[in-house]
Amino acid sequence: MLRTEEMLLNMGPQHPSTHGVLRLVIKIDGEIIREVDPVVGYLHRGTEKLAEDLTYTQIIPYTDRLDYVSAMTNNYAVVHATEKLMGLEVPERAEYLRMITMELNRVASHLVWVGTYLLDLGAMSPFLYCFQDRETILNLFNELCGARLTYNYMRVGGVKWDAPEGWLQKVEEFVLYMQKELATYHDLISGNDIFLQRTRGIGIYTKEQALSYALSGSNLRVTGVPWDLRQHQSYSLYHQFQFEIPTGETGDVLDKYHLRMQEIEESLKIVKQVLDVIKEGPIMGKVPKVLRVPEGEVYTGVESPRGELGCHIVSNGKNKPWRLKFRRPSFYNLQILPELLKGENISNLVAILGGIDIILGEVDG
Amino acid sequence: MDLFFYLGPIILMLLLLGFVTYAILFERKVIGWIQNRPGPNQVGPWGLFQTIADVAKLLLKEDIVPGKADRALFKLAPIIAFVPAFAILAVIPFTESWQFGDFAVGLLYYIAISSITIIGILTGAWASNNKYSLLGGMRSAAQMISYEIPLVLSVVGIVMTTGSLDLNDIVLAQKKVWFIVPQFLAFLIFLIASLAELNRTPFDLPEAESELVAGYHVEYTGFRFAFFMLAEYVYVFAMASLTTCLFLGGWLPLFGLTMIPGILWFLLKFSLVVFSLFWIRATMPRLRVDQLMQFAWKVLLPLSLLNIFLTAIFKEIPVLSSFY
Amino acid sequence: MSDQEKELTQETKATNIMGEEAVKNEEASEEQGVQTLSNTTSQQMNAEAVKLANEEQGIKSSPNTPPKQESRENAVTKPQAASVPPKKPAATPRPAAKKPAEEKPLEPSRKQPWLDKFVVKLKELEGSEHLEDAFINRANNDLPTLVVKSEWWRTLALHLRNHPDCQFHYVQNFSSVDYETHLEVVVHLFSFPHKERLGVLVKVDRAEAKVDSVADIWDAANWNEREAYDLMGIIFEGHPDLRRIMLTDQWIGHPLRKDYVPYDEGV
Amino acid sequence: MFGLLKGLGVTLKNMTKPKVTYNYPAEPIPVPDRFRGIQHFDAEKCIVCNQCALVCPTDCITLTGKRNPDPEKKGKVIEIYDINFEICILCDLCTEVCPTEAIVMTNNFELATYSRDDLFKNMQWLHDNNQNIRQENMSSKPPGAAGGAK
Repeated sequence: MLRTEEMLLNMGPQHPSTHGVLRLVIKIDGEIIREVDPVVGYLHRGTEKLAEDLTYTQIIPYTDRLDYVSAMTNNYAVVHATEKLMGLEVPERAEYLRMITMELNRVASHLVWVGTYLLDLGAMSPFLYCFQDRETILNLFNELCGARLTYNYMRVGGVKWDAPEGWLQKVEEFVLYMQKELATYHDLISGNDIFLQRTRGIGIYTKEQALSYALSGSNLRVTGVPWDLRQHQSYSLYHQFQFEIPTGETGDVLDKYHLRMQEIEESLKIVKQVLDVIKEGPIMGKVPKVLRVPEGEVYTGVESPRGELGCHIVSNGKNKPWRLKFRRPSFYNLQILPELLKGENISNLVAILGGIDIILGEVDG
Repeated sequence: MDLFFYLGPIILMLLLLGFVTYAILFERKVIGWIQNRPGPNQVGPWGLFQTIADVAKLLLKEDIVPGKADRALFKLAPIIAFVPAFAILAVIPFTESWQFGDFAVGLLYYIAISSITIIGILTGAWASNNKYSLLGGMRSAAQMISYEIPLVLSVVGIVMTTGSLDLNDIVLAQKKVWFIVPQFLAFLIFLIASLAELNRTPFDLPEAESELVAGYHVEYTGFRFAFFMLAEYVYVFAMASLTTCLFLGGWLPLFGLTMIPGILWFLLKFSLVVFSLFWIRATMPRLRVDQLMQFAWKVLLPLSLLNIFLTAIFKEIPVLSSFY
Repeated sequence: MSDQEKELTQETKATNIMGEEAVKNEEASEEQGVQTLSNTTSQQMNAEAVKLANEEQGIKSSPNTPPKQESRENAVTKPQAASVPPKKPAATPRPAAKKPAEEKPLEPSRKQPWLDKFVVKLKELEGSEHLEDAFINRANNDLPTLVVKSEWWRTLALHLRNHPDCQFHYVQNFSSVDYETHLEVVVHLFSFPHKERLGVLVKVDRAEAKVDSVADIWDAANWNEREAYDLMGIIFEGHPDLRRIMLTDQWIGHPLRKDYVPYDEGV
Repeated sequence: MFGLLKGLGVTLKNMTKPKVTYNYPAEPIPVPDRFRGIQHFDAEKCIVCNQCALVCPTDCITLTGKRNPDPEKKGKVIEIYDINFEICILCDLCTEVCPTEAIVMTNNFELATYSRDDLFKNMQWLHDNNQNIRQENMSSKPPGAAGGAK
């Protein structure tokens, strides 16, 4: 009998496939994982503490830096919670613009996921193809609000910029282009036997586990729970539009891939519908010059590409929040990782971790 | 002849270095084009000096030996890995006359010597005293040993047809038809197995950067690292040459275009093989380690045995036997 | 006033953002500009400038007080004395007493009947005297909210998770607030079978911030309790692995407490 | 197996597509007008209202004013105006609140230096940064007004 020994392997915080500064302390037996302890907090910037000293307008640029892949949704989360507490009316055009940007941002975010996930699995070209299409979206955002990642676009009561001339046309062109382009992705990725082999049957968890770990977004939907805040706790004007909530069947990573590809389609559909009804109009509601939010407490969740992005605000009636807490979906989703990795091969680690789709800026707040 | 005997290897070595330099550039260019970008284009016209600059950087870098490493083995490993890679080139017939060591068991020599490299890799992996490199080294040992078997078995069919292990004879036997046609199954097996032997995507598990950072050479820097890279690309050179000789008719011309010299034909076919290696690399994700082993033992090995069996049968069938 | 200046004023009014303060500040910093002329570094000057300007606006100089508990509830509850169980502490003033001018009879919330029934059932539970309050948070989509004492939290959590009438399997949000008088663990739950949302506010003593862990009831609470411990200093008893999660293990203090002062070795 | 070939087909097809990269340092990157770059500051227009410093989320703006040297004029003139680009996040809030458009965004974004101290930009530097000034600064203004949305 050979003498074997368990090895303690530190994966991260600098590692190519931990998607940022996540550290995983892994106990391995050969290449089989026995135990995983995720260590987070390397990117903790104390957003919640900082927010206590900032006015509601000033918080918005900070939210850009939480989930930096879909900053529009973050903007919206805090703006939405504030508006809820103040009982503000937001003009229709502003809400439509918000929806267009949020849905485009979801497409961009899922494209990043597909690209980086394939990169984790060792394929390089899909990554660059995804980034090319994402680039188009970022350029559209750049035209709209002057930044490619840190948008700082939404304001309490509306949005900062109206769409520039011809912008909506460009969005429509992109939507039509992207709907066709998805076929190329399926040609390149979905049929690839190696990809199927790598992703099929790994990272499976049950519905009960998913609920207990409070997973949200595609990580929850993949277990077959059709739970989407855009429909079930409708915010903005989503109730006006038709879209499906794709759910998974087997719950493995392959399912997540297909689910996110379908979500891209659905998002494009929503954008298309919004473009059909958007009209000229004001983009800012009637907002007092100094935002003083009435005393009270509010929690609202919005559907970010990663799941339920919530914002819990406690206000004492001043122009700064008494307490602001973000329910960060990546933080919740990452918790299930040790459960999933027990007994898996180390090559499955990246495949499963990638499948969860975490953004470390968000995990660490 | 004596002069050639001594100078030849030096010329070959220089040629080889030239090839490696431009193979790396070519690889980056091809992958760049596939990904809608120009590839390296800053150093020199069309980026021609990019690799030279990279090599110069590697040579100028500080030579780091990790404190906990086994110093002697750590330094020895790149040499063990590189020398066999260079030695196997002796038997490759580039043209009728361009061959350094023409002996009867060339193919056997090639396969035997090339498997020594794995010892170098394993030594380097172990001597680094790093967990990632150890995992990479173990993977690469398992992988290379497993894939050597289908690799060898796939060429048995050719050996049976020609009745010789001499690469010259094998090339000359393809005057009528290249072996890629009658031995297509063998060609597929050989191509896949050689990809695995070369540790290239989709079989680049030993250095899978998304899992093991850089695999067996994670602790190597500077010149020692360059040696591993060199060994890898020399193997690309050797394997592409071997594929050309075995399946694509070596220096033999196509459509009777004999006015084009043999070496050009060789280079053309050779470049095609190299290009397809790069092309596959740009497209495929990486296999998982257990699937990789299963693939070798459960798919490739039976298939290559089947190929031997089929070859033996076809050789006995009157009409078909003319191809074999 | 020249035409240009007029235009400027108009523009200022057109913007939504603190237009009028501009003029006030202008006057405020006029004095200050003279004062700081003799100062040496621009940073110092700026600090003073901002401070003065802030005083003018009443942002920083006025003491930042925590939201009043009663008023929070009042703002969001409607007068519903009849339906609220009698054990509710009498200390909670009615809105009528507080703000008579604004008082107008609100429509009963659509969630009120549900909450009333729910509370009646909760009363049957052991230790239900710890239920301090139950109200509807109107601003928050009529969210039914319970206020409980920390002793009862674990019993309540088990009930909420397992009882067939509740089945709150899903933790939407797990937060904590420092009210200076006490701490509060805020949990927002969702029940998939009943499609109900529920907010639970667990009052925790500030000096001895201890509350039972619910990490074994909801897996999602595990890291969230670690986060609350790390940043708010609430100790969750019975937690399997109560370590700091965001900050380093050597960190001193709990930053989200309102009285937190960064520990600096140099000082 | 067929899927693998399909994928190879996609990559091969992409080889002939036009390149999408920018030849960046050699050719400037085209940015839209609304791009949020380094601020341009015009001391003439500044009324020392302090709003930009107040609204700045990172407190990177330092400013002081003094009495107008011309005794007949009311108001104040700016004396010191610094932006610390080590912490400035180019969030655009300062230009948004500025009532006189004394501080506006430009389309320049190249800030890299070898020293952190170089990132501390004073009024003169900000004033000289007058290329590619953003045309459209306040979209909340009615369309057609100066600086308003088009």
